[in-house]
Amino acid sequence: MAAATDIQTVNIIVNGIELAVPKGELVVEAVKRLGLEIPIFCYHPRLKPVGMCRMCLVETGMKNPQDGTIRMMPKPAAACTLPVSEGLVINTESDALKKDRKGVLEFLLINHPLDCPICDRGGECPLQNNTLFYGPATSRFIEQKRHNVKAYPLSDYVTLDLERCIQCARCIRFTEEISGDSQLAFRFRGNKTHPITFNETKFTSKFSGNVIEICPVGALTNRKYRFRARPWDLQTSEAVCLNCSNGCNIWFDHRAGKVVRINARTNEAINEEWTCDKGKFGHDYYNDEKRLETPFARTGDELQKADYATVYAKLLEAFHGDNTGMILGDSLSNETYITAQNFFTGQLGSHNIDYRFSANQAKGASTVDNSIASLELAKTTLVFGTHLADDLPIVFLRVRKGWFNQGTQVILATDRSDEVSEFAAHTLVYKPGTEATIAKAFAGQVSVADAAAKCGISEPELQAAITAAAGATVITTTSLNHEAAEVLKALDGNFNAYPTGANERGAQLALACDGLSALEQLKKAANGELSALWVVGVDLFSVGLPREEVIRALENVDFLAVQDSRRTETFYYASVALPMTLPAEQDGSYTNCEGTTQQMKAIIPPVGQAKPAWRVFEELSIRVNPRMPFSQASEILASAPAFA
Amino acid sequence: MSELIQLGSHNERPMPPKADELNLRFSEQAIKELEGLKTHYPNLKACILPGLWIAQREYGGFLDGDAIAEVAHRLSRSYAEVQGVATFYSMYNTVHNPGKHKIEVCTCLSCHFNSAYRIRDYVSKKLGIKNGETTADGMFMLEEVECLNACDRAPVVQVGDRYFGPVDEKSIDALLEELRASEESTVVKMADQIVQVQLKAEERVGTIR
Amino acid sequence: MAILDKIVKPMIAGLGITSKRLGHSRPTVMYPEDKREQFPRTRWRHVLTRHDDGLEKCIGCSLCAGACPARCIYVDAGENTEENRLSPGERHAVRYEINMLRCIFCGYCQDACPTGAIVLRKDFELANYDREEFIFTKEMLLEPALSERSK
Amino acid sequence: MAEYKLLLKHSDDPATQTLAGYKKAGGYSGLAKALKMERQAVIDEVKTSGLRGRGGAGFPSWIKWNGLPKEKVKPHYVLCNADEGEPGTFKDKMLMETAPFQLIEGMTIAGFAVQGDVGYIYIRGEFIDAAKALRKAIDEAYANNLLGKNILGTDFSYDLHIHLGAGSYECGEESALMSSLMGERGMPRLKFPHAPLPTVSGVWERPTLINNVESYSCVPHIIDKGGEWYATLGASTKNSRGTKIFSVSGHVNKPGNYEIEFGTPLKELLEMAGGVKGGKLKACIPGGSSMPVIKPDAVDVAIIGYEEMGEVKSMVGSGGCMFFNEHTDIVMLAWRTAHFYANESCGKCTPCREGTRWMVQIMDRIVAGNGQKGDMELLTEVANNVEGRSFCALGDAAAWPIKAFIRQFPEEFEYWIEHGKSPVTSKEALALVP
Repeated sequence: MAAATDIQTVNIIVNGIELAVPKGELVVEAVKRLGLEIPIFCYHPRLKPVGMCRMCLVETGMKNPQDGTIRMMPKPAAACTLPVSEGLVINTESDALKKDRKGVLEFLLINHPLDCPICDRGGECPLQNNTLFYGPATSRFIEQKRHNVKAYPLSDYVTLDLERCIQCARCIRFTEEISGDSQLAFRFRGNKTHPITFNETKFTSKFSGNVIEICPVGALTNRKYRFRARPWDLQTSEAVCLNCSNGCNIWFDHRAGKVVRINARTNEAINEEWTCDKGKFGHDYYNDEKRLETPFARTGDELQKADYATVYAKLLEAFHGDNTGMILGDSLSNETYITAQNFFTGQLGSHNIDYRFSANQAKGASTVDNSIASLELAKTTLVFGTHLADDLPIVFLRVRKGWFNQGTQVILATDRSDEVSEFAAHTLVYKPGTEATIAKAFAGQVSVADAAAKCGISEPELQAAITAAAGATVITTTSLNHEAAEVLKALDGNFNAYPTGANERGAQLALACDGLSALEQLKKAANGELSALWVVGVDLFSVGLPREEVIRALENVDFLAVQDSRRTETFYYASVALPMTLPAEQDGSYTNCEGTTQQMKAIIPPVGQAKPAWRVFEELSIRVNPRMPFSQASEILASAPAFA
Repeated sequence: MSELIQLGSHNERPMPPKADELNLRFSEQAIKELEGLKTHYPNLKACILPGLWIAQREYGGFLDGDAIAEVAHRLSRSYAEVQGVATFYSMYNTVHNPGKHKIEVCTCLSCHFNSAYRIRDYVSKKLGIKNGETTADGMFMLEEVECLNACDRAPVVQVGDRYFGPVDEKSIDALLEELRASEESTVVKMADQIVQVQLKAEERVGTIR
Repeated sequence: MAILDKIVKPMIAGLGITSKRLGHSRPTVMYPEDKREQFPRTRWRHVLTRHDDGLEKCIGCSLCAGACPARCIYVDAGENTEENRLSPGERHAVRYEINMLRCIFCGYCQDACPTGAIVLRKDFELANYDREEFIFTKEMLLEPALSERSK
Repeated sequence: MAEYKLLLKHSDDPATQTLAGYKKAGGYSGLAKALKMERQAVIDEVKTSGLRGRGGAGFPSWIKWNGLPKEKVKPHYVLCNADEGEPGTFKDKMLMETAPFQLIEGMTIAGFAVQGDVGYIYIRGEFIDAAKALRKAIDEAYANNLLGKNILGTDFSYDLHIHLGAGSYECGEESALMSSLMGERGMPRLKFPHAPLPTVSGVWERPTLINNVESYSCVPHIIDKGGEWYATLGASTKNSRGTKIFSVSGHVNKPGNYEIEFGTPLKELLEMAGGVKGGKLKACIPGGSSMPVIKPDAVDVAIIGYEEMGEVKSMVGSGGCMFFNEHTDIVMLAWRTAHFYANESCGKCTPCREGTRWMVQIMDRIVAGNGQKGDMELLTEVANNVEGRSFCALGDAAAWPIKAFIRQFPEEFEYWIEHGKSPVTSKEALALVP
């Protein structure tokens, strides 16, 4: 980044006030320095300006440097596309401009339906707001409005209403410039212009939720939120998305204790203002019918509702010594990991507490050199063995932003082509299982010809990619083949093995991992060598292990404790089960893939008798060894040196 | 309006076609021509317009979804983008199959004042179709167009790559007879000629007629 | 004389007033057998009205809830389908509840309603024995369809 | 003054459509001369000539030529705007069909002057005949070393391609033309001061020179005979030099292209075209449909020149001159003009997209006999809101004629609104209502 002193400034006059602003800044941004607001529709700070809606008209002029006279231009100009230059004079308020804005709004409204009362955007709609502040009170339009499709289900998540569309192209520019899939485009011209997918096929973008948020009207609305609430019904709280390890900042909108919608919250260091569809629409588990509400204990073949005291007694009876194990999910809070480690190893004396289901998730190779924000500044990026748009969506957006804005050269090596290959300079599609060989080829440990033959890539292609990748910033995940990871880590450039679990990074930091790994525990359990197993916040049937193995493990362990938020498949094998709160129902902190620890407060009340996992561990801990327990999540985090 | 999505198809949307599901129909000549055109421009995007002309010829005058998908695929652009470009321009037949001959009647200022609407109504009555429709036998399509810039010959009618003007009822009768008798589709011929004139002599596969 | 002045005269005067009033009509209404006619703009119990074709006017827009100073209205909306059409257009109210204990009968909901669905009418008998009963549901508020009313 | 055939001098002779014939008629001497000159000298010659853009705006051509970087870093492009779409104009079509070599020579000289690498002639899709003539000429020029590598043995190499549009009036706007050439929807791009000038960053963000067919066609003559000689043409006007082709159409006896010197009275142009047919003159649109209409008294005094036409509140524009006789219904004229702009609006900016359609709806209503009091004021008001607020000049072009029709012929609008029918009762006029 350029140092502050490098920024050239120019002097401009806004409404008679002189000020110095960075050269080339757009007028619409420059006037914000004076606290002025220019009404906009099509302008978006993260998209290239187009000047389509004409809402941001301002009067411009030039100051003569010699005699200081000001000459105003006869026509108003669009503030969203005009870069400032020395001596520029801008008026944002005048009677003529008021009339211009009224005129533009009248034009926008003549074909906009009057269905604000049933529109999901109503109440938080820029068109409503601008009309209120700048628009005409009445319309002189007495002709037939333009009719078009309404409530068109463009995908499972997005509903399109073309009557409401004001053709600002924000959605189209998003898919072109940010997500890169170009799935939306204008069709036809003139007053028939409308944005839509190719042949009205499904809008399958992995970032489709963002177009809903940037739409300045209710043309693109959230299908899952459709008619669920109005903005004034909602309570909104700051939260962190925990559907993957990127840790996007989100607004958590809830009504009467139920989550109804998730919107992106701006954090320049992480997600800017975007979310992926997984995060934006994947909140069903909060309102899941299968939520676990009370503790359960097994009597014979049946799991019956029980109270905490009974279950605690049974747990303390079953767990002690190294013959027991605890498996933790990778999306629990840091507090859970810290207290679990203290309780399980410190009080119960077992070292078998772990979160790793894959042999590749070794702690050693999990280095992260780059923050997410710094990825866009890399000159060359090597994306290795991961499908970024799926595994690390926000990292994907950063890598693409680097390519789009700075011309970062991107090299992709993976087992099938994906979204990254759309813009990658070199795409190497290797045969599954040959990661280590190709990594060694990058390090020069294997000859290019051999590697090419073994991995199924043409030799010149591989050679070109290897040449281009010199000194590249490597991006991969912790689930990459261990051998390949070690080789890539030794290369010249930065190495980033980002974890994919929502708080896998926190687990790495908080857990000692000096006993059996989760995978080893399950193997041991399957052989009947484990007397008790405690599974916290993870459904063993959904971690990618063969079903039979999991069933064998669960059936052959003497005592199975399950602590989870919902009745997962694992729950039905449990000896005892404890209900657990979800992130929005508890205080907690989470560490994302780049190592930023973010706090989250309890937003909605817990379901039934569910408790945060750390509180359960604390309550059990004082039963074993009476002391003053932690009563707040923040105290726990402060006690852990790994998070200092 | 026919150019808008039909109401009522509110069921789940189909998935966009994958690259290997496309039914590619470009002939060898077309592929060669496209390769030639690619050398004219610094990037593939600029070939969208010429590519669509090739597709309009290859797909018999009508650019349906398949044709657009093929152009997009061959030029590595997104389907939606190419469809957006194709629907912007009035000479690409993206909405309505024009049949064999597209009769374009200029009704703009000079032609209007030289009775272009009378000519349009005459054609419309004679063929039994309204503006923007195709006859049942797929022979003719009638379309009102904006200024063809041959105002000295008003009223003007364009059929394929030829202008006719000034026209009256009699010459329209003769023109329709001639078109009915001709084997070749003027819609396809026009697309072909437009492709040919853009190619250099050494790149040309077809002929300029 | 003192007796006459202090007792008899006032009695006669009092009876005089009474006798003057004998000819007047009786203002007291024998409630609940008789009920007094309410003024035309009286604001009492809410009613959710219908269109003539029987469809509900309420579109579940929650504007009444937004306008309500007592925060006593709760609306849950749903989407109309071909099979289940309750109101014209896309949206209808699934739940519509008014907490009559909190309602101050200000009529703002009526002002806010874009379709004229909620109106405050003249039914003032709102007393009840059970607090739960003061939550008026959509079924209670909705006026019967024309066809049912004629029955 | 009579016709002055400079650009059209070859048009009557089909032999000049071959290279041999063109050379025999004096062609390619301009290029030969230019290639021996300094590049800057060529530009200076254009400056001396006082040539102004013939596409409609009348911008001095040499400023564009001079604006391209002298130190070449990126490839330079030379674009020819042959997307002639202005109703009433058909001069570029004729120039391309009858004098293709003149255009090619002009573009080659321009390419030499601005160090161009590739030229593109963006021809309107409908003009297949023009494209065929040009293609034939370009092929011949390539074969004779007048295009391609090392032209005429110099180190100047230049490629010329034909690019056909596909039906969009908007692509005649230079930035929309660039969008279209780059394979996008033909929507206008940001212009100075919102973005760098095309001469610095045009197509593919590289320096680009863009001119009209007629402008390029003037260049061989300017170089051949000298800028000073060219500047003597039209010297009677304030600031318009050279000749201009006018496409005369409408109710005239001999519609066609007429080349005249600047400074010629408009009345003479009408006489050249054989006078008005079918009655007295009622109205004239002097420069293509975008230009404000003028009445006969203005036609009598109007002098053709960029500044001079301003005195009768109109413009030279692209030179599409339409005359209308007394049986013309002005409201129908306005109605059709409004439809044209609504159909050709690209839909990018709000005022043009919505305003043109609104104007059409109001005009439709008036023509259907449902006009209301206040419609004229409303039309003017809508046109005012479009004018100057739109992204490109199409909005202005849509607003000007409507405003001018109302200003010049208010009584006809009033009649339509009051009576719901045309004030012109002749049979011809009644047939115009669709």
